[in-house]
Amino acid sequence: MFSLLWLAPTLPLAGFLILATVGARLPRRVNTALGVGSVGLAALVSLLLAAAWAAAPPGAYTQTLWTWLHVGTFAPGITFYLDPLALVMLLVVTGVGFLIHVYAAWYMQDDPSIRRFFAYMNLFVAMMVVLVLADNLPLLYLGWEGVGLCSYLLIGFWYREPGNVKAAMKAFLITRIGDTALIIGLFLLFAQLGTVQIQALLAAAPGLTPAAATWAAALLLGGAVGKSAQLPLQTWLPDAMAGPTPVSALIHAATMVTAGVYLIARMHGIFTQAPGVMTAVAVIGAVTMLMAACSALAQRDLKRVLAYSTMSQVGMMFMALGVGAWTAAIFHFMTHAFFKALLFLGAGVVIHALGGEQDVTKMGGLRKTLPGVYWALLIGALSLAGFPFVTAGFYSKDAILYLSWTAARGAPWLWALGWFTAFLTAVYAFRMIFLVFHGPAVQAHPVRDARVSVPLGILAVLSVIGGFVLLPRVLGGFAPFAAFLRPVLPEPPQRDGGIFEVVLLAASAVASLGGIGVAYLLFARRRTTSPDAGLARFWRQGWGFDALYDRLVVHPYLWLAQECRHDVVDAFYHGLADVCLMLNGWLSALQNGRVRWYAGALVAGAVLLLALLVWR
Amino acid sequence: MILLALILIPLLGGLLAWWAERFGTRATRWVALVATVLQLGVAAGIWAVHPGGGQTWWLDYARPWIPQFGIGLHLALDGFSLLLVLLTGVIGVLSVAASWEGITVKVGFFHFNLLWTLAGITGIFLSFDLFLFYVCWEVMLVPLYFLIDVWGHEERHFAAKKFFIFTQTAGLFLLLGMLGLVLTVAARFHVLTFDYFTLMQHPLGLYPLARWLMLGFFLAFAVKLPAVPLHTWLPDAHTQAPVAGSVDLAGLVLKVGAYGLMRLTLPLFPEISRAFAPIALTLAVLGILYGAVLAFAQTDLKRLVAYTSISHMGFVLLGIFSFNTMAWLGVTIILLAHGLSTGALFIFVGILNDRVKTRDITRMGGLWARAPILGGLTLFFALAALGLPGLGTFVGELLVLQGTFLVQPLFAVLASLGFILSSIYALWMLQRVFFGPPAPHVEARDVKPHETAMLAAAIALTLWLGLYPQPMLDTARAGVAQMLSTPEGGTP
Amino acid sequence: MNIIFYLAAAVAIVATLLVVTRLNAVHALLYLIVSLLAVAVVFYTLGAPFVAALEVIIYAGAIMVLFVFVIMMLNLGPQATETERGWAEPELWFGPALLCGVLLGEVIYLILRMPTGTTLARVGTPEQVGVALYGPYLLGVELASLLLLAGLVGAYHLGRRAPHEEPGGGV
Amino acid sequence: MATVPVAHGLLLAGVLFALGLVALLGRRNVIFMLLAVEIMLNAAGVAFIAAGARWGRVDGQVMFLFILTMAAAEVSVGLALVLQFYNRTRTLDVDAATSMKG
Repeated sequence: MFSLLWLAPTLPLAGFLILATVGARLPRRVNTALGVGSVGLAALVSLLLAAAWAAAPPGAYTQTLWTWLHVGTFAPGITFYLDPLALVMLLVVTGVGFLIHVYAAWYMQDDPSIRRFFAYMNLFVAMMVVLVLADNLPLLYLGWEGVGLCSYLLIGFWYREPGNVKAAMKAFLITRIGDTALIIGLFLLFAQLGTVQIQALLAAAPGLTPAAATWAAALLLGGAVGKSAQLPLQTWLPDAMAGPTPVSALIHAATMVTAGVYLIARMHGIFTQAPGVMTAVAVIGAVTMLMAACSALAQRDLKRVLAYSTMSQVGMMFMALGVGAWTAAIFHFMTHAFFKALLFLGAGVVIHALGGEQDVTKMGGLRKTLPGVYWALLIGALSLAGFPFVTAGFYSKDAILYLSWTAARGAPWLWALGWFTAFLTAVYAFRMIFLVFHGPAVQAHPVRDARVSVPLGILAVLSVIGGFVLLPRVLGGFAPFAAFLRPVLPEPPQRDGGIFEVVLLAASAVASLGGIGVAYLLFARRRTTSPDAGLARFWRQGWGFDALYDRLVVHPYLWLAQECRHDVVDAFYHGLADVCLMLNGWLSALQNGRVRWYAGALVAGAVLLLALLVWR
Repeated sequence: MILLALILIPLLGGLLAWWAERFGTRATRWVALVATVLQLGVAAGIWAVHPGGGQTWWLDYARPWIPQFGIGLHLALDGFSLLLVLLTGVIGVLSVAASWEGITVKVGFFHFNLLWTLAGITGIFLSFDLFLFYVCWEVMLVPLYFLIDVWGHEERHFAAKKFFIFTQTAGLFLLLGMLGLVLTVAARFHVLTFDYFTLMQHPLGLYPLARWLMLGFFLAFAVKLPAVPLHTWLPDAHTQAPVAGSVDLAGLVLKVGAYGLMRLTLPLFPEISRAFAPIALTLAVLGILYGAVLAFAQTDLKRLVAYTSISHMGFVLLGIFSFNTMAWLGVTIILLAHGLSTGALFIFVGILNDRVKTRDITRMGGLWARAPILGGLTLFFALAALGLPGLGTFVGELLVLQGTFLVQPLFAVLASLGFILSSIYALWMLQRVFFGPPAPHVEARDVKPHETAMLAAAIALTLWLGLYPQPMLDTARAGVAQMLSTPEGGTP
Repeated sequence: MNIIFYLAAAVAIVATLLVVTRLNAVHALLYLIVSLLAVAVVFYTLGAPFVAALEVIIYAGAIMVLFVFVIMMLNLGPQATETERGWAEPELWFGPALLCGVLLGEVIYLILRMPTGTTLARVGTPEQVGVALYGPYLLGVELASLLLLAGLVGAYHLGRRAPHEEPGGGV
Repeated sequence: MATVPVAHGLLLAGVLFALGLVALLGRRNVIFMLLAVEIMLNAAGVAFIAAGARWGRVDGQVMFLFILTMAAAEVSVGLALVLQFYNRTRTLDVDAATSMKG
């Protein structure tokens, strides 16, 4: 049964190939069916694998298709490695991916380039699966770059708009900076440990010198930071919302953006050797989480609210990784994939219903026209805000908050930042709900389609029940998720909870409920709009990072390119040529065509030669 | 004997193609195509029937030529040379196909020059006598000069002269170095010979003059490669050459520089080259970054592609002067992959120029709407240029950088910045040409079938190199190891 | 005999000086013939009677006749003399004269510095010259004949007025 | 028979040569330049004869014969050139021939 593993990436890849080559000759319906179906089959394969795993866990399963290249001990293969962590990722990627594909079949139904859309989407799923199943770092890098490429192509999908293409370029380039750090990390790890196989690296990691471990972990972190839009490489994510909404849901919320989390969790053996970098991970996560939450609060564009929210939630996962709470991070990744995909898909319906309007301040009262979407988004927002005891978001967030204090690497101030972020999260989530669905009603087209309601429904259910797989100890400690992942991801050493756990649990609940309450007061009762100045403006523009990078990096580079444009080195050769021409001018002036002049020169030469004889 | 055939096929094919012009240009084109396909077929045949295994020299052919001076007609073939000969065959076919419609004047003479250039290049890859090497070097250059000067674009005369002056000066350095080497060896060991293997058995070591001889050998090939700051002939030549000329230049002529460094400069002067490595590595990193920055700054599409070549050849130089097998195998892959992908990019520019009658990217835009297939194909090669994993260039650069990192981590890290800069220019090019609102007054048909076929072949080969380069690596390994096996022994 | 040498030498120098300074080409030619005849005498005094005879016959005779023919063909009249006067400006002469003066000074210095000797009165009969010519110098003779042939062909080719050429078409 | 010091013969040759040279450089008329060339060739002949007489060998005379031959060839070609030159430029001014200017 596990030998079917190779189908998981191959099916979407085949979908891509068919769509890219012969798709032009096929009708739109067939193209759509191909695009959705290939991912659906991949999801089915994943489910089969999961069922097989549940029946008889093999520990880990490795499948080598062929040797990619082999030079000495540098021998990455096209090899897939399935373990519990990879399986969780695989299920989420293909499962959520399939739901989003179904939704996209509705969302993109009128787009003339639907074939191209599904080709890119299928390629993305294939690459993401390669990423999570990769057995060695070069193959992981292949998937890593592949998803980056698809992200680029899909952000710039509507290429006629120059702004979209610019956003796509920005996303690719900024993540590429991180990718370069990642590949240098790969070089370093091979140079130190003599292998690129991930499991072998993890096994050999304790043999690293502290300096090498720190460098390697820092470089890997660089890659993760770029892909997951964390400080200081976070600026691309809000602009990436230029892509179609299913893209935002799949790539920029559920899967690709969390690849950094996966990378760090996958390579945790290296990170545990580098405590300094672990702290850096936690701090980066915490700061990003807080800053992004503030920005989300000030956004007017519906999708940008969700983008900053994603950034903030991924920051929370990073904080979890930084304190060693690997399982909690992956848990939050999973629940986040459910509710954030749900939110994005719902937001897509809203935008569609309003004819492309994305400004939340111009929306309102939509719960009458779009009741189904209202409920779906409400569930999503509740889960995002961590509504106590019934939503998945509550349990995953609480696990992180709890460990951020009580884990050995945790600290009260990390918890405090997390708690405050959770509060802000509730505020902005319900600001969105209240502004969009309550208040005075605006004109909208109702949407009724199974391709919308089924994915939304499934995701809504998952957003609720997805949390009951890892309950805190005080609520019974039912934790099959942690048990499942334990062979791969160790539990962090932690202090004994006891009553303290109850207190923290209550605090989380308070943050969530308090945030919702504040949102109700501010936005449901009064419909406060943030002013376009001061702090709100600063937050809305993402804390001014774009302007800063423009000034520090982009403009100097453009200046440099402009200065060098005509190849400064060539000036030297042109100078050389000019000198030659000048000498030529002098010499050709001597060549004046007069016979007597030549004869005179001859005589002068004779005089000189004889003079030599005379003086000798 | 079969080695001689590899050179003679294009040589005679060229004459025949010229002569066949009296039966019409179609005859000429078909003769040229048959000759290149035949050469490719022979090379592929050698590869197919070779049993594999560890032996270094696959074939050897030696006849005396001018025995008084120790000059012989010595041809030999190892796996490394074979791969480059195969590349020559592929690029040859591509360049004949690429000029199928573009070249309309003096068709016979054009194909004569094209095939003789190919013959010269093949000869360089097979010659193991320095004198013969130099003869082939010249056979390559002169027809190329005509290709640029007669069939080039608007500033072709300038570009052709610049090309010729640079490469001829480089050839002069090569000649001086060769003669100096031969005479020094003759003076020290009383063996007057131009034979590569005999010279290899008489190492000069750290003999004082050897430093200058090595410099001569280095400069000659560094101009050809080209290494910054000796590169300025390349943008002009690439820009002004006809499509087939650009494809040849990028696909093959630059490879000759790398080949020369790997086959001659380093094995003949191992100690001095090692001492020289820091300078060469610095030049390599400079080339990678400088080429990428300048590529981004260009508005002429061909010039842009030309500067990307400079950037990529920086990786080649970096790998060569890292002195280890991994980097050298990476260089081999880069040579093959860059030949294909840059050659294809030039074909694409040619197609584009044919459609929109300009190479100025500020006057293009939104072409995707008009020519989606062309866009998709170009996207592929732009991605190959920026080093996307799974495509040939990446495998080469990965091995080069990893190999370099083992011995010179700092240079490898600096060179890795090229990944970032290369994505800037590649995406910028895509954006200016294909995305954005469609430019007005641009009528663009999509690709024709034979153009698709050419590019599809290049795509298939690039993917092969990117996903399963192992056959190439195995083929090249013994030869590369042999070149690296210096008195001190190469780093594994 | 000595006196004859010095006398002839003086005549040669004076006649040559006049050749150089004449404005009329025919006059210059006549003075040149005088100079050549004087040199022939010098040859005789130096013990080379055969060469003296050749000097008179070929140089003064044949070659000078060629000049005369050409001058006649060009049909230079009195206005040619006027043109020549216009060209003979002092500043035009100054540089060459100075240069040649220096050269002559150097030559004289070198000649006077070298170990001297005297000439022999009689060194070779025409017979001896002939033996030398057709003995060790045979190759030179052959080459000279070729040279003459080339001169003949060249002169014929150049002297022919090409029918399609226009006068004043540039050299 | 009394003899002449060889230096005197050579001096005569030198003076004649210098005079010819002055004429060659100073005059613009092609015919005069040819005449000057003749003077110089003749001077060279004098030097050969004097040197031959010094050593009592006939080689000097042989050399003079060669000079003579050469002079004949030179004059014939040179005069043909003069004619051609005059036909084309309608002048004998040698400075009119500057088309080889670099």
